[in-house]
Amino acid sequence: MAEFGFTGIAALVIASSFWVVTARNLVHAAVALMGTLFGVAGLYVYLYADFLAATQVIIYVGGILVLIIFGVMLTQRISSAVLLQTHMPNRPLAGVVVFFLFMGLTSLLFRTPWHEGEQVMPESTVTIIGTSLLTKYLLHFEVASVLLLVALLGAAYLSRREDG
Amino acid sequence: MTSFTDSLTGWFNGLTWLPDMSPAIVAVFVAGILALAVFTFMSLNALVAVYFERKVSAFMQDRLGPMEVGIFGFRGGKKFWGGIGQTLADAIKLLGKEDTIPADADRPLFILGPFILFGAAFTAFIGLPIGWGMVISDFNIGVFFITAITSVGVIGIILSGWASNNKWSLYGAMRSAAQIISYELPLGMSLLLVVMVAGSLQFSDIVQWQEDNRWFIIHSPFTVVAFMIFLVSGVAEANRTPFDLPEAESELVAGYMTEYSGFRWSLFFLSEYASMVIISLMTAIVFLGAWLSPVAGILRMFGVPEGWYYLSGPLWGLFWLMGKVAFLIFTMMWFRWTFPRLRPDQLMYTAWKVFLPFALANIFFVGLWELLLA
Amino acid sequence: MTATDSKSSNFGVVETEEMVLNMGPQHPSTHGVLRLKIRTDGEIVTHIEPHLGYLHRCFEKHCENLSYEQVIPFTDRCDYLASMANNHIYALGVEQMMGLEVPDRVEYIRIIMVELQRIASHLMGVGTFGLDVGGITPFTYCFRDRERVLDLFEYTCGARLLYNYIWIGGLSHDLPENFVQYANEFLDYFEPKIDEYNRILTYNKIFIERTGDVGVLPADVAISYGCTGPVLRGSGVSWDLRKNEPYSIYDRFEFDTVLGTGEMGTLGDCWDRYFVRIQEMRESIKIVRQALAQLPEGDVFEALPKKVRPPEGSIYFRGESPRGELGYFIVSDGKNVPYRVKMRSPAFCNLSVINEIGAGWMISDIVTILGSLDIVLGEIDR
Amino acid sequence: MDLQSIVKSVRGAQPEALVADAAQEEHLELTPDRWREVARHLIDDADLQFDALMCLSGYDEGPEGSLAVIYHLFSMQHKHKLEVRIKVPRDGGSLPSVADIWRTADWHEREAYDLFGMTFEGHPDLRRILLPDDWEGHPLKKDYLTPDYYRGIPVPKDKRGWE
Repeated sequence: MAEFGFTGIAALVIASSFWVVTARNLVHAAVALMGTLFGVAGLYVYLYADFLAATQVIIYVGGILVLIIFGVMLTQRISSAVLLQTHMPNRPLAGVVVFFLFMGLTSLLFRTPWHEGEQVMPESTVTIIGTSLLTKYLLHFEVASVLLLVALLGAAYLSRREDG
Repeated sequence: MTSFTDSLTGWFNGLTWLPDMSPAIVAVFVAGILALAVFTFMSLNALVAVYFERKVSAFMQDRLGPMEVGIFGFRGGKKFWGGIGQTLADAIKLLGKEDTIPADADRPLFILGPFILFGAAFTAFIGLPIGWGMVISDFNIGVFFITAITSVGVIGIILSGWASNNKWSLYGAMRSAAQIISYELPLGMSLLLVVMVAGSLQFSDIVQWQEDNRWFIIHSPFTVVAFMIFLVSGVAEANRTPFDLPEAESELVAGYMTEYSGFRWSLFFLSEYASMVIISLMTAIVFLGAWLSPVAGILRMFGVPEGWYYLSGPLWGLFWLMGKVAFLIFTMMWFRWTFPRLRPDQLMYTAWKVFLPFALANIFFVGLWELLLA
Repeated sequence: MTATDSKSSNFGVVETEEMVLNMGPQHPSTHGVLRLKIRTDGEIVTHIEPHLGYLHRCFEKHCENLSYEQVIPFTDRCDYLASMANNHIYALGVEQMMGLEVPDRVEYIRIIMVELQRIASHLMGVGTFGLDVGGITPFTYCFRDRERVLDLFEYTCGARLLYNYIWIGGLSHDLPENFVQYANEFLDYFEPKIDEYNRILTYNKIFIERTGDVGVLPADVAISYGCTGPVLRGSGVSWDLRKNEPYSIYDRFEFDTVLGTGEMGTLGDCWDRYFVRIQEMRESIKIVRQALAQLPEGDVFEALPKKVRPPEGSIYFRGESPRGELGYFIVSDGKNVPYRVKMRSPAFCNLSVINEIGAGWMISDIVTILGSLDIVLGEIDR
Repeated sequence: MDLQSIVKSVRGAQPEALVADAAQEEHLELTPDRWREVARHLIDDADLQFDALMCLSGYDEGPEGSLAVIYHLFSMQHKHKLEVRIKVPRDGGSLPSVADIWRTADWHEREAYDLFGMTFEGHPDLRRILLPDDWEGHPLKKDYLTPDYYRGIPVPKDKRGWE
């Protein structure tokens, strides 16, 4: 069952990311991205990182993807633009590079001695994440929140009306 | 804690007269049965809720509502249960309607849009419990899961609005995206309050906390505020009046649904009523003590011993929960037939400058409250 | 926006594309078949261009081929929500040309009918305005009460919408039995209902947010555009032809001119225009009550002329219809067919101000502003 | 203010504008070419102050006569009225627009142009308003002939139904 589901999710990720790259219409590409993001969330579930999976859905699908679609949709010139490059003089060279990269990664995959540990299902990742965010990684957490605050202020400044 | 899934799986495995099945096949069967159950629930919900809404609006507006299509005939010269078959008749009519797709529409996305919206509402029911153990899957991040999955539905709305290639639809989609993203924040913030106090994201833990202590709505002044913010943001999240800007019929014709008809349109309809139920269920579970009996709660307050608690148990629990949900749905209808609609900028103002600061302050104060009083 | 064409002074200014939007002729909130061509920048409307004529039925051309009496049913169809007022003012104009005196009873019945019509018309205006801002229930409340007015009309002349009731020199029917009693019953029933509208709509917080300060029409702009009726009075100009230029027997009644006060925002906003209509219903109730009390006996048919042939000449006669100043410019060449009839329709002038007060607001506000002008396309397109 | 004094005031400001001695008539008849100046005088003069244009009507004297535009003016301050008539030639007649002086005139001039065919010079947007843009002719002219077809649809001319 688990292998079955995993194969399905992996296939979804690969197929949808292929569609993202090859789509001629930017909105279609953005929609295909939704499949990829959902698939990645599914992969997280297989890693028992359910909290991370839900976070992936709420932030990437519910937030960032909506913003991407929103932006693409409302910019008329983008949505009608042809994205696929047809004139590609470097195609053979790129093919060679990609081939060697693929070969290297595959060999790495097979030659790595994968350590198979005991399958332990953690009780709940939420508590662990919460505790470590507020103790061990407090500084990182605060720095990230300051960064977000700056971004928020910048967005508010940009969207502000002229008359204030 | 057993869930529907566990008990169904157990039941399948207990069927000794069947040949031995691999767990994968059992899982597919179980999933199929549960999906059918959820779909039936959603359809029945829409049938009942639409009838309910029509009758409620009719009584509020000094008219009768549907009176003709009934199945119970006459009694004493008067139509008895008149109009009860109206929504069923409408549903059949909708399915028989011609399904039009505009010539200049983006076909794949036009078709995909309603399904995404419907799928999001559908998936949300996986995590919503209706009683002790009466849940398809009791996630340990249940609350977070529902919030996440309902936020996906907006993509369906945006896509169908954009793919219709109609300016009114586009406006509806634009408004909808802005609105749902904005109202998710106060919604999540007020949930966070409850999660902080209960110390868990799991629905059953939250209900357990309420049984051990008290319902969240009467827990502290801050949870009352959170309840109000949650309910109003929930109405906004479900696109109901006074926040029905994405489909504002007097301004945008029908917003993102303008070009839809027949079956696809009925998917929008199902999702709208399903999201009403999702919001009401969430509110009832999180703030109003879910399936806990109010009678038992009051008795406990006066120190009456356990043996005296009547009106509790699984079936009574279902009754209490559905009663609370029905009341909340009625409140939403009451809103709809009383209030005028807000303007987009007023909507944004309410979300960002009223609800969000209040929700944030709420979190801070409830933290203090818990530290000092608990 | 690329880096090269954005100047440093333009930093932070987001460039947007304008979009042309066709609102109507098939749109729920244009109150008929009006088409507004609006240019929008996001949700903000930058320019509104009304396109009229979808309901043009050649009223003025028809008039040149019909005798004076035959014009009356056509005036019904101009402002189909205030047919009595149209009949009344046209009939008064022709009577004045002919120098015709009508019996007192006729005058009183006419006033009763016209003021009841004003109530019905304002109910329609208030109800549909509620609909425009998204409240559906006030609409059904208004229609519930409007039905009762229409019942009275039906009882009197058999028609509910297009009456052809007020004739030149008289009426088509005398009042039926017990009409005075029924009318009084209606007024007693209706007066408290106005408070009900106020509770559900007028003082609703969302309604005030949507209409207060929106679409402000200053008094001088209103006069320059020829706005009249509740639209002009909402801007605080005390101008009511019934009061300032009394025609018929309006000088015999006690009533007040209702003015906008700027109570919920600026003087002349949508809320003021709306509230003037609400208050005018109260004034109309006052007038009908007085007229019913003073109603004299008499024969309503005695002044009906055998043939209507006004002497050569012209007249511009105006009166206060529920929508404002309704004028008829009638030219006679001594025949029984008018040489020229020009109708000065109040909604035509009121609508022409839409770009002035609507530009710069959002699409939702355009719907509100249009609703607050209370237009009837039958009268605009004629 | 009565018509006599208004005539006197206009004659004082714009002596050439008056067509005839209109004192016996109930209206003021003006020539088209001085109309804008007179209109300015009518609205600006402290004693006149005709700030409201009640009505603007096109008018046709008949197939032999000329077209006319009739303005009904009113002063909200002084509560007096004035009827101004301006005759223009039947074919290609034009007169200055007063749409910027009284904004009411904007749409009414379009309507008069639409139905009678006189043009208003200086009008910001002189298009047909009530009839379709491709309509031929100006129907309220007395010599207007109803076309047999409109966009291929026969126009019914049977009057039996209502005459």
